[in-house]
Amino acid sequence: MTEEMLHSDPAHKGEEATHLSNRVLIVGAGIAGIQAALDIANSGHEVVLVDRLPSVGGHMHQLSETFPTLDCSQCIMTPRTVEVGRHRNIKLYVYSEVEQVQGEAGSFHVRIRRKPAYVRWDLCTACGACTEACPQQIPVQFDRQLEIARTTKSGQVRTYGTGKAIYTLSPQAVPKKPVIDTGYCTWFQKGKCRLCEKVCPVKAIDYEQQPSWYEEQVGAIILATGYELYPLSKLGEYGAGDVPDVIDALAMERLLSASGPTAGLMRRPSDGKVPKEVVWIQCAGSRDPELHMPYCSKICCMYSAKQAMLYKHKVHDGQAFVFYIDIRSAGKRYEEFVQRAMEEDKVLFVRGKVSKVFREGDKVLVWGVDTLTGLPVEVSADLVVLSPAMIPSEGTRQMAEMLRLEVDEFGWWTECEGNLAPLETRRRGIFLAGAGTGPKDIPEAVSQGSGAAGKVLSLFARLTGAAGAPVRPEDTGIGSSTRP
Amino acid sequence: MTRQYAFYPGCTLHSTGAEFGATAEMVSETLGLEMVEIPDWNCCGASSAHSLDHELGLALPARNLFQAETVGLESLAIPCAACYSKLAAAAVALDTDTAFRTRMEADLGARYEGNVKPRSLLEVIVRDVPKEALKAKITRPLKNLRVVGYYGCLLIRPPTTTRLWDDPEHPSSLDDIVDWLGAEPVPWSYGVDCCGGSLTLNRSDVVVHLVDKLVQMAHEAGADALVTACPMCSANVDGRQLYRGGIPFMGERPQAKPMPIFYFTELMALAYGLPMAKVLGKHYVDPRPLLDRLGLV
Amino acid sequence: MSQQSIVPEEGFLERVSALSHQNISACYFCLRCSAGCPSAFAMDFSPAQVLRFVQLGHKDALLRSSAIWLCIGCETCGSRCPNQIHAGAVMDALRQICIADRVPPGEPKVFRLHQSFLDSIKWWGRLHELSMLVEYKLLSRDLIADLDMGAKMFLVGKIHPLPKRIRGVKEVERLYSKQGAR
Amino acid sequence: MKRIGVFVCHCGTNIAGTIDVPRVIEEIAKFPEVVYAVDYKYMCSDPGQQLIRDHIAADGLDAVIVAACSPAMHETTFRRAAESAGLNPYQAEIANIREQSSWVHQQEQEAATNKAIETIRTIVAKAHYNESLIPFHLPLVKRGLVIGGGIAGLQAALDIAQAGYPVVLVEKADQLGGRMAELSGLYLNLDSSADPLGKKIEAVKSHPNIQVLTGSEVVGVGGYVGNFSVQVDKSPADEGPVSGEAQSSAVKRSPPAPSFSPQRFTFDVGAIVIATGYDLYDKRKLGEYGGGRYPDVIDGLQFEAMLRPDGPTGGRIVRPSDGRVPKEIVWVQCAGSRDPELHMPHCSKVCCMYVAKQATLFKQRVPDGQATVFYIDIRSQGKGYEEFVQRAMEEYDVLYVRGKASKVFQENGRATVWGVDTLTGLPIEVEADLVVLATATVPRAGAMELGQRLHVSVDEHGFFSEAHPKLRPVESLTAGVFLAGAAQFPKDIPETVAQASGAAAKVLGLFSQRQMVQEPTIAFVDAEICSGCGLCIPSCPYDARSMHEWRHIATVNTALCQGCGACTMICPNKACKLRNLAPIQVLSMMEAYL
Repeated sequence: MTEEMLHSDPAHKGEEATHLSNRVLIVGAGIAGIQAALDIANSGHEVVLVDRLPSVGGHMHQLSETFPTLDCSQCIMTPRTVEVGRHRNIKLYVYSEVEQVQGEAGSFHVRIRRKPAYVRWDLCTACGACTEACPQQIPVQFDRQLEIARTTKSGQVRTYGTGKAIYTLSPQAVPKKPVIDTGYCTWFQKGKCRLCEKVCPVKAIDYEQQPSWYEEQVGAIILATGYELYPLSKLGEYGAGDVPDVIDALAMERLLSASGPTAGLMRRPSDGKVPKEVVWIQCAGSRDPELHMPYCSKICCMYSAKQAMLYKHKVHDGQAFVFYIDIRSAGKRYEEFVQRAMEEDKVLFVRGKVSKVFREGDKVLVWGVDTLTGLPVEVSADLVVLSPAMIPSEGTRQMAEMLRLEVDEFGWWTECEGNLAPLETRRRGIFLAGAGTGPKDIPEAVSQGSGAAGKVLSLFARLTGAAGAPVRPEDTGIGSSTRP
Repeated sequence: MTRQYAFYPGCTLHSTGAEFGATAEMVSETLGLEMVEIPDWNCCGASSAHSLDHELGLALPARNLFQAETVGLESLAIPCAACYSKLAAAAVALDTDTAFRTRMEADLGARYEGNVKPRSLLEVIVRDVPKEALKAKITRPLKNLRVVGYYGCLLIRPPTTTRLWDDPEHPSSLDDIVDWLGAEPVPWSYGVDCCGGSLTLNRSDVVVHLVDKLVQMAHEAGADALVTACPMCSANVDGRQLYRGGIPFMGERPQAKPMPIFYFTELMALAYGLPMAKVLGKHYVDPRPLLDRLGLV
Repeated sequence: MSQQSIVPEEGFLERVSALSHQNISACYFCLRCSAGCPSAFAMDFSPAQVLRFVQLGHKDALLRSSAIWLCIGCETCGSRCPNQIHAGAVMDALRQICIADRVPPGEPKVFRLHQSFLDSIKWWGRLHELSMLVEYKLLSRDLIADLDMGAKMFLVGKIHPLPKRIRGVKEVERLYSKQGAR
Repeated sequence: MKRIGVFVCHCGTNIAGTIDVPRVIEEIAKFPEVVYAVDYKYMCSDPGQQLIRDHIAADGLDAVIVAACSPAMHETTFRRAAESAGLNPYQAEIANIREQSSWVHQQEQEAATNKAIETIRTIVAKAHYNESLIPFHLPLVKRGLVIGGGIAGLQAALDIAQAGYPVVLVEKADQLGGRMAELSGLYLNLDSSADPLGKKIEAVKSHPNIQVLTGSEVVGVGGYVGNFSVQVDKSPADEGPVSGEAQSSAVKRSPPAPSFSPQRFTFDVGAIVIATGYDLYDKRKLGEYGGGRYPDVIDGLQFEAMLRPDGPTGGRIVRPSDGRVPKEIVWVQCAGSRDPELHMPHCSKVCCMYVAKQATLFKQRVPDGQATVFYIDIRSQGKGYEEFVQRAMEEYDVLYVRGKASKVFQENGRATVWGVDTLTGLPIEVEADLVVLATATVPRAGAMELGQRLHVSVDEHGFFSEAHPKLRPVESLTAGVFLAGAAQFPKDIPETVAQASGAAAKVLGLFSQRQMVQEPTIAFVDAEICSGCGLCIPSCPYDARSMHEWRHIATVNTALCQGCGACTMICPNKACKLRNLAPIQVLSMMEAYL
């Protein structure tokens, strides 16, 4: 069933429906959602952009540098997030979730629930006083709850990169407004403190704040709900997340990032030492139909090569191993990039899936095999980075039920037709973009973001009959193409 | 008309490759190619030098290039494929690796100008002598002689040193000559596969395996003989069909019927009606019965 | 379970790369070299595995291997390698290290022959089969093999009884003395 | 005398944490022309912007300087703020004291503070000479040109047309469909491609907004974004344009050309989508595999043709040499790919999947056949792809052998492939009736030339270069020219279709404007000083400069100029200037620093 068929389908004849809206709801403000939002907003349509987190940017915002150019992720992204934040055609609902959707293409009625931030953002100037004042140290979600031991000069052990119970998501957050994590906040837990309230110069703290609901009328919806990483706890053979020096790839991104918990210093969690032998393990939960996920997560080969490269740039005498099954560097300049990791940065690629990872003393032992020599290999590593399978972001299924849309057995959105309608769903007016339909790298997600925008724009033109300039064949001299 | 070439015979040309030496001289003369042997040349080091010592493997042939420059001719003709590849490699090293060149100049107390181009005798003959001139000298076309061209490893490999004077995967120069001589070049797919030459004395088992395969394939292709430009290949393929490296004089025989192997210059000499009696006697696998049958001697 | 650490021996990869002038790290193991190698069938490690061992720093295993001595230097690998690695040159370098580090060659006879060959050139400037063969036979204690072929060669005058020494033999010697391995 | 207001931003602690803001204020206040200076936590916040508006009015400011983050972040924000307070937006300037002072000098607060002060001083000096500028408005032709009638071009044309804009689709071949039309079944569902493709083609042909020119080539492109003038030559071979009702309607021709010479169309478009697709690497260049030398060594598309019911063999799999049904087929992957030394360095991306598909289809039709695949890495990256390849192995017993084949040759009928046994690492020979080379995917012949005609950059292989590998994958570096499909890099169908819609979105975004707006901060020529030496013409990377027809001076095409300043550097007598970055301004900024 392709898009054309959809439109010839009598069931979908909604062109003359009354009070059509040419606004768009976009669910998810990761790079795909942002791209779609900007393309549509710049074409003069209003966009309602909803994200669960207190700020936009999604996972790309957590990345250190991006392959194959090693551009700093936040640097290339911030102009986009800023533009989203200030665009006159974009209405931002962060810290919010879509609760209900009714209607059909051209007139969807959407209810959005906004979680209480316990801060009145209309008053807040994001001066940061509250966060400074807050006594409650908490692990940082944005940093994958990495806690890195650090021995200070005076000898006592602290930890890097703890956050506060009242926090803004990141330094470059858009919008840059704080929220209170009631799970940690001393006031919500123990009923005392209120320090943030005392220091706030504009009296923006509001412990009584309740969830709020908003109604929006839109003509189309783009689902850019993105991905999560398969939880380490499910990877028993790789330490089940109990070994502090076995971390997942996004944690490594934070560790490598200049804006991360160690400000880009290469330190390992357990004791804050500089790791001299680091092992990357591909397909941790991917390509594993028996135990975990059968599919390939597509991006791991590339980001692992990148991380290994960046690691070697930080620790010149370090040794980087990458255990893999197949190297999948299928993209423009990707092959050359991985080749560079091998040739110039001497990253050692070992072909073979690791059988076991376990802690021994202050080392992490990695047991694998080198299929080329056929020899079993053991690396006693200081740090192990897993590339867990990508999985659909939490709540995708529930949203699918609410929208009466299909997801596959793993929870990825199902496209209208895999080859020729990858951006459409079976419901007219609802489109897909980014990793919500399955693992994708950034350029692909961005293409899809723009693609979904294109779908929406031409849908609106059809619905509202708002065509551009009439077709005048004589303009081209190619002969008539007007129809009776 | 005569063309002049500096000439590097190489050690084997008057010993294990005597057939090549004799006929190479006769044929060059007949074609009016004047070969000026370079003074006091030394062994190129063959596969042994580079096997044990990278730089020695370049230094030995390099000295011959220095010697060649004293002759003052731009082309250095080299019959032996092995010698050719070593000298070609040395030439590349001298051209590209300045450190190496300076070391050599110091050792030999001479400057290297790099104005002598090492070329295989085969290349010289197929590329420099017009086809017509080659055919003009034929007195006895090699009718009904079916041969496979056996180029071996070192004649056109690696392309980086031989600089692609013939296609490294599908060379044609030997087949062309054979064709011009009136014989029938038989297509086969093993022309550039190795015969194991350098292991012939110390791992004859490996070599026998490779040689048998080559000969067997030549039979399957329907050939009467092989033609080559490499003394190592020749001595190896020729000798190892009869002498299997087992207990001497037990006359252990190969599966396949022994097949003669010629140097391309031998076939040319035959076609030109030059005196071949002594030369043909030097083969291990005697080619004379075959040539008799075809009325070529 | 018998595991062995694959932490590369310090600098082995670098040493081999330098000696062979090959960027061994560039190998992504398409195995094409092994696929085309004429003597791989007789080797204990295939050419690709040799490159791998170099990467992994399995020095001892490599220097004791027969593979490095069974390479014929036919350049099939080097001519077809997508990353322009000449495995032959790597084999050369490994033999050279083997000698320098006084490791007993995995294929003594192969080593002996090369040795005798080079001695002959050192003495005479050119190869003199007879003296070379005699030395080899004595060194390798492999006296009888190929006597029949030798005899034939002698009969058809392919082996000359007396060697000729070239004038520049001193120069040739100098080339030797310069070099490490001998 | 100007009346300049300076607004210093704390950016929370980002700036104020390092820089002594009060001291900065106190220093600035002393600068000439600075009539007002103030600091605030977040200038970009609404109260911050309001502060600026209020003081423009209250203090009658005619220039505003915001000392804050990089102009890339908020220049637009503050220019809008200034504008809304009735000030010409180009009188608002940014002094970057975050990225260039506080962030990079966190350890040396004293120095950072001084640097901030100096930075602001230079901007004050610049502001003194700033003129009030008005953006240019240029006409915009709301018609699209799509080059290439493959699936990418079809999808892009359709999306643009359905949004109500006219599109001209130019295809070199005589029919639409491109490479997809040459394919048999598609992975994953193995459905024939003919059906869905046919629907797309029909939708395009019958769409009133689309004019299709088959057998045609773009021979010339002039102009710039919003106003390209295009020349297309249509080979006489095929009659008349295919579009809407075009076949029936009278076809306008300019000029009525004799049938043997191509017919030339010239028309204007506002945006261009390049969708020229790919070719396969010439298998004759693969000597080691005997490409072009042996009859039964064929490439991927030749095998697709055999699988197609409408193909030359009517869907029968047969050996070209003797027409027998092959029992053993070997696929050789990376034939010319991943081979920087001998062939192409890149991975061709689609081979792993189509080979698995071809092997599956072969086994479906010849159940007792043997399929063997030589590969280096299996790259089944896509939804359901991994499972698809697994099925080929498990259900169809396709034998995957890891290792690049070393040599392929054919003798008395049988083809032989030399490879390696993955486990032992030792050489093996595989006999085959047919060998399929998965040859590298390369750009269409002529891509380089087209790139030159369009002033669009291509990489060393001829793939069109995207504006940014991460965030601008469907845009070229040339404004108004967009990319779709394998012309940019090998892609499979879903990726191509998505990218095509993306390119369409960019076109629609462009067309949604009433007219083109062009930044006024560009180069101009001082006619008094220009000596007409013409040096600036080649120096301009955007072809924005030319000589005046009759006055002997250089002129600037305001639509093309990007204000890069190359001309101002090369001009021997400084007749080339950039608006609001004139030599005098640069010099005075220097002075302010020293």
